[in-house]
Amino acid sequence: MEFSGAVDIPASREQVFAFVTDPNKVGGCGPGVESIEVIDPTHFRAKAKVGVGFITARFVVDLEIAEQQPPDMAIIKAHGQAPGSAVDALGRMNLVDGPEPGTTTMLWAAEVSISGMIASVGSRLVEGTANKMIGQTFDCVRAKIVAGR
Amino acid sequence: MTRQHVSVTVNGEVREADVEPRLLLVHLLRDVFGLTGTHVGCDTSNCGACTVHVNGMSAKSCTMLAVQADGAEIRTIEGMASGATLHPLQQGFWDQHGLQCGFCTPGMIMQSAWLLARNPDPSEDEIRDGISGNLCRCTGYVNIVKAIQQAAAELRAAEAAPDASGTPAAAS
Amino acid sequence: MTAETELQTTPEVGGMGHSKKRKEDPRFIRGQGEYIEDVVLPNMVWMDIVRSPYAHAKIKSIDASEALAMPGVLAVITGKDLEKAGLHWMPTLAGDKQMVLPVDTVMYQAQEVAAVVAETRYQAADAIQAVYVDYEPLPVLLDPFEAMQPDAQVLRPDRGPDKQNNHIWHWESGDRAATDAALAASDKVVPIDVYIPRIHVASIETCGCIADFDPVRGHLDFHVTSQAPHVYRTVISLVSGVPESNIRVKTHDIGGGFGGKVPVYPGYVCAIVASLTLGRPVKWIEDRSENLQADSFARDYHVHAELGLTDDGTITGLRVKTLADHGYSDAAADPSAFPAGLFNVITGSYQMPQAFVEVDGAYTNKPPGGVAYRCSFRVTEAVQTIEQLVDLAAREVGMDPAAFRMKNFIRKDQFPYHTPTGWDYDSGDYHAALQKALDMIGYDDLRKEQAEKRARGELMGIGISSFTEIVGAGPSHTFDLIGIKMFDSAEIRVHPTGSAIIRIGVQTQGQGHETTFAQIVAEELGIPMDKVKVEYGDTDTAPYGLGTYASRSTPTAGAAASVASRKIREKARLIAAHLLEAAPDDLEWTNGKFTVKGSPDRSKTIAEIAFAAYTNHPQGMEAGLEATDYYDPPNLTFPFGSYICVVDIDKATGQVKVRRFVAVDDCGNIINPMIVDGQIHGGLTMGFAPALYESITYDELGNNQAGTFMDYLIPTAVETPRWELEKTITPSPHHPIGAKGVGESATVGAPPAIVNAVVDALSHLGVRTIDIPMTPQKIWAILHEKGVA
Amino acid sequence: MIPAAVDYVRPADLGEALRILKEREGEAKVLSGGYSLLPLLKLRLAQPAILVDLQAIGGLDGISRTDDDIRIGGRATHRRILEDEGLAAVLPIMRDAAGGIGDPQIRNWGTIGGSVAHADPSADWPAVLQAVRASIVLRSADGERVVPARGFFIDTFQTGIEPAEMLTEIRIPLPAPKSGSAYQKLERRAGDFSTVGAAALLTLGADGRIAEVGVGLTAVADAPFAATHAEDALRGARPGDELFREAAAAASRQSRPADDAHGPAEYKRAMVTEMTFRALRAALGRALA
Repeated sequence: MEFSGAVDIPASREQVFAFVTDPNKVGGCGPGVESIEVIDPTHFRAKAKVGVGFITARFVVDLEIAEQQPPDMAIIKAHGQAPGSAVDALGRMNLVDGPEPGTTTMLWAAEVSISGMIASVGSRLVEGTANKMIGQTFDCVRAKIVAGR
Repeated sequence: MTRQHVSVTVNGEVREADVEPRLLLVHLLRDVFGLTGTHVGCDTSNCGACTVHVNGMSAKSCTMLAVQADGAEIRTIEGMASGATLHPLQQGFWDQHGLQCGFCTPGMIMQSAWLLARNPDPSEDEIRDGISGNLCRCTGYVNIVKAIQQAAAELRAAEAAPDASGTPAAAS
Repeated sequence: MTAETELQTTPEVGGMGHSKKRKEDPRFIRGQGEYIEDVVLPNMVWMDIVRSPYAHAKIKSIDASEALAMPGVLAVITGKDLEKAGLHWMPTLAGDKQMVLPVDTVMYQAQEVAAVVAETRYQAADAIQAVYVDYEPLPVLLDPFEAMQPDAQVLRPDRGPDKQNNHIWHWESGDRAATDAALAASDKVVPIDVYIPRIHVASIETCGCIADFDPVRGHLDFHVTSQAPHVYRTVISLVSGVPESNIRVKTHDIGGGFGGKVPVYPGYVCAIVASLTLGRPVKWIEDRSENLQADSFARDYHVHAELGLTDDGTITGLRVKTLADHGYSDAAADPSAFPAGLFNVITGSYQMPQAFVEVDGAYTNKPPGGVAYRCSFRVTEAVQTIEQLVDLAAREVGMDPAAFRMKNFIRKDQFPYHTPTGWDYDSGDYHAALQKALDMIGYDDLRKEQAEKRARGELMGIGISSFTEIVGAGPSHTFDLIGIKMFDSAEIRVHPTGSAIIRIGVQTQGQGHETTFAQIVAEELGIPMDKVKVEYGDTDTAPYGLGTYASRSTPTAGAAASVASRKIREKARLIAAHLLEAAPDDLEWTNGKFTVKGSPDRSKTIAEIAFAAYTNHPQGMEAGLEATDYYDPPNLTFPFGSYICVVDIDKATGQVKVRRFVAVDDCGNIINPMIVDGQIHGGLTMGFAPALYESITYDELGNNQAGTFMDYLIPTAVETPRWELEKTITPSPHHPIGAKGVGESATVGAPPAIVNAVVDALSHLGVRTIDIPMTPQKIWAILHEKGVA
Repeated sequence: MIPAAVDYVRPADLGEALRILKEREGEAKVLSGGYSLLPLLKLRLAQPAILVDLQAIGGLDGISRTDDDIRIGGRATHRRILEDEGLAAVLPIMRDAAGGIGDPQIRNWGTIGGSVAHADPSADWPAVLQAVRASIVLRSADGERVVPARGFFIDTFQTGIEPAEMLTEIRIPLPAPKSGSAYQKLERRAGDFSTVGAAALLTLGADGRIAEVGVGLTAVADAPFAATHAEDALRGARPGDELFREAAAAASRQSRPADDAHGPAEYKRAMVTEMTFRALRAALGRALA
């Protein structure tokens, strides 16, 4: 599944970049994240309870900043597993000047693969749910940057 | 999780057990009480092989917890015949070749019994709709429909002449 | 008027042709059947299986420490554990091999990765959640055409250095050059592409087993849902090294098989290993998702076929090229010489001057298989293709499909008919079967109705399928499974008081063997069928046999039962001669007794003879009255039939409704008409199901999209048509009782009748073919594209 | 398939149930029939700590009528709704929908409250309740609130029910005279979830025009919704096939179906048009009867 979008954030490119590459900051925006463990500056492990409504699964997710060109671009890889299910994602983010001076537009694209039982029995719900979670994540990123500015 | 005490009346007999709350009713019947006539076929309440009666209503016992049935009257396939006398549905399934591998049969009979209790003279469409929650892979349903029709006629006749000798066992 | 087999016995004896009620039913209707899940052994423990979420991935590590610390957990078995014992791979019945548990790579979604054993099933279910497997996903290869490309990643590097590709095998049949020439010389060549999707037999009982190894006796009792218990015993002995004499395979009652209970599954081997390790009985019962996601699938054939014709509608030849998707292993159960089964029966019911058929097998990241779905070795694929193609050809030469068939059918006087792909059809009368079906359904009136409806813009179609089945595998010169010849067996003992036991090498899963085999003995020996006990499914007592699949029980073991009975009858003749003080040749066998010719008052019944066999047998003769036969069929049998289906299509929604379905079957002589009708009803329903509802599809990552009965759509009583049955009877000339077998005919014959009806309803829009399942969305898309919806 | 460990209570009255829901907020899950919940527990896609079974609480499973509305207890089974003649006489849509849910056994045990609270986008009741402008009664230890069905279904499996609240009743306004209602469901096979479902309620004015209308759609968005564009097209207009086709097309344009095993989005949009048209026609037929 491929998703993409653009978010305007009233902050500088550096501020946005710093936020989204800091696991302790961006971690709080990941869907259902309950804890984040920093392994090294580019590797993190998150525990997350994700789902819709009361239908949830607990995932352990390994995240890696696979590539970065501060403050313009970053590629993040995620590999998460829950009993019987797995999720793999490749997210790419490009930061460009926003419509207003001092703002930044984050252009993002994500390729998400969901495997196993959730993909088998929940196929009618998976795409919409993934799309929504991604949207919520970026809304949260925007809100936190604005709040912390 | 604490175990909970369950007391149910199964085929007229009070049975009790201490169970985990998550225990499925079908496993209470099969694994705890040894009533293995009730089968599990699909796990998602589609196939009806696990159908029993709970307080007179047909239910899929793989989709009900044992604790939900605490205090209930339960009837299973083992409670259908009266000694050597088969229930008219059992007789109908035998006479009409309404079964092949036999795996769906107990659930099919229990669902049919519920159907006939509510609608003693169903049309073929009503029979087919009435067993639409019970899947059979062997018979193509043709002879199941005939079996239910035979039983329905027999039960109606018994109802009309309750004193006649050789009255078949009453339906549920 | 239904054709009937002439009755030779009274209803009390209940030989062939009597619709006797089934002897097995009393236990089933009382809920006293004994299926594998009902079997409880002392000290028994439960196994559950950890499965892969990925269709293709490296296993980096498996951490079972948390699971092992959970209450009741006794063991966790991984591929690395099995590797130490050399048990991580096992042979498939098709001569390929299959992982029991992977050591380093998973090959399909839901593949077994580890087995957990615990005291209870609930504990085992909890523990599989706590086994952490670290995977590294690999690219997934799902399309067999891509898999056959030279640059495709090699999925099975374990094969020899000359096989570093995804091509499993190539198989061909017929004369390529002659067929090419015949098609080149034809007035017209009609091509068709038919994809027959993955489907699953989905018997209502899933698979399961209890492995019970007794370390003191060194003996393994293996209770299992198997259609072929003796083959299992041999395979288990070969794989485990336990002497075959120390292994007993026991089947109990089986809740439907249809081909899905022929293969040996990894879970069985894991349970055996667990029992060998723990010295306790280990039970494993699949849940429905495991069954649908991991058990051997059926079909997945991509067929391209071309039919040559003259302008007057005479068939000149058939050329077929097929790609078979076997998943990551060829786990079919086809005879060794036939990697594509009996697919080359694709020349069908037609006089076929030339034919050439080729099939290639390919590996993909899907579950292994290629087993039957109530079909004798790939015959459904063949019949669907030829019957769709014949309809299309008729249309393209402007002929009615019924008339086209009548013109090209093999004539009654041409049997035995030798086909260009090497089969010798034993007997048939195809014209009579089709004519009966046409008369029953009122074909001409339906065509008129269709014309009127079409003029009003309504969609109605009529479809015909005139199939030829090929069953009874098989003659030992060509048929074997992993080297074991495909004979089958019967062993009969007549007891002193005139009742009998027959033990057979085949295995019922609902076909009614306890009744029909008793009827065969009753027919041959005059012993009332009530007094004939039928046993099977215990390898300690039953004679060796290859099991029940491919409609082979009646053609093979049925023949063995008949031949063994006749051996007994010959001995009985000698005993009767002794008792009657007559020459054996002066005795005449009728109605269960030997009578001195010309002296009707001098006779001995089989019961009297049986008593004498133990009390008063001739000096020099062995006591007892028993016989065994291992029957090696001289040929296969070829049941056939003609089916006609009428459909109405809702233009707005694309929904197809089967209005009528007439089935005229010919399975030769009939043992029990009631049971034969039941087999046809069920077979028709399992032909109807994939035509309109069932299929297993995968998303682009290889996730099974039909992993529960919420999405794998087995028809209910509501959708299933009210089948209308008729018969013709053309006995098999080489079978001792003239029977042919019937279990799968209807599943083989039904789908093309339905497809042809739907295509017929849409043919005026230019529709040539539609792949099954013909879902509403698929039909609607066609109508939408044609501007009708 | 075996559920994960869970606790179970069967409170004797509503007060006790609400107290438990409050004390165990976020951990407790109401069990009302269980035919949606149990399969999820068995697949381990839901793992609540405690199940609060409502079966012993009296007064939650009735169907009654006031001067203004029909009141259906949250624990009323689909079977009870299906077989209520009085209800079918005024709101035949309820019988249409109840008769198409699952299979006979599921109808015996599944409840309207359970289904509504579960909010599966493919379930039938939510669209029906929006079409008939029902209200939903929610109780908690702190009191009661009554919310309109429209706006209640927020998202897939998400409703306006707060964690400590319980759905106790559905209230449906009595339709005005000359009303008709119908539910049309397209399914792949008997017992299947809807591919598309369309619910319609029409009320005709004295002038023969459509005075009021409700249209609800099942399975063609993240949550079932009221097809307001179709309603706008219908309100005040003279009923007829042409109008119904236009309104149905408007409903289709408002739908947001996803591709899945029931079919691609394009097919579902077309089926919204067809099912909405059929529902409107059937509703009109009943209004005129």
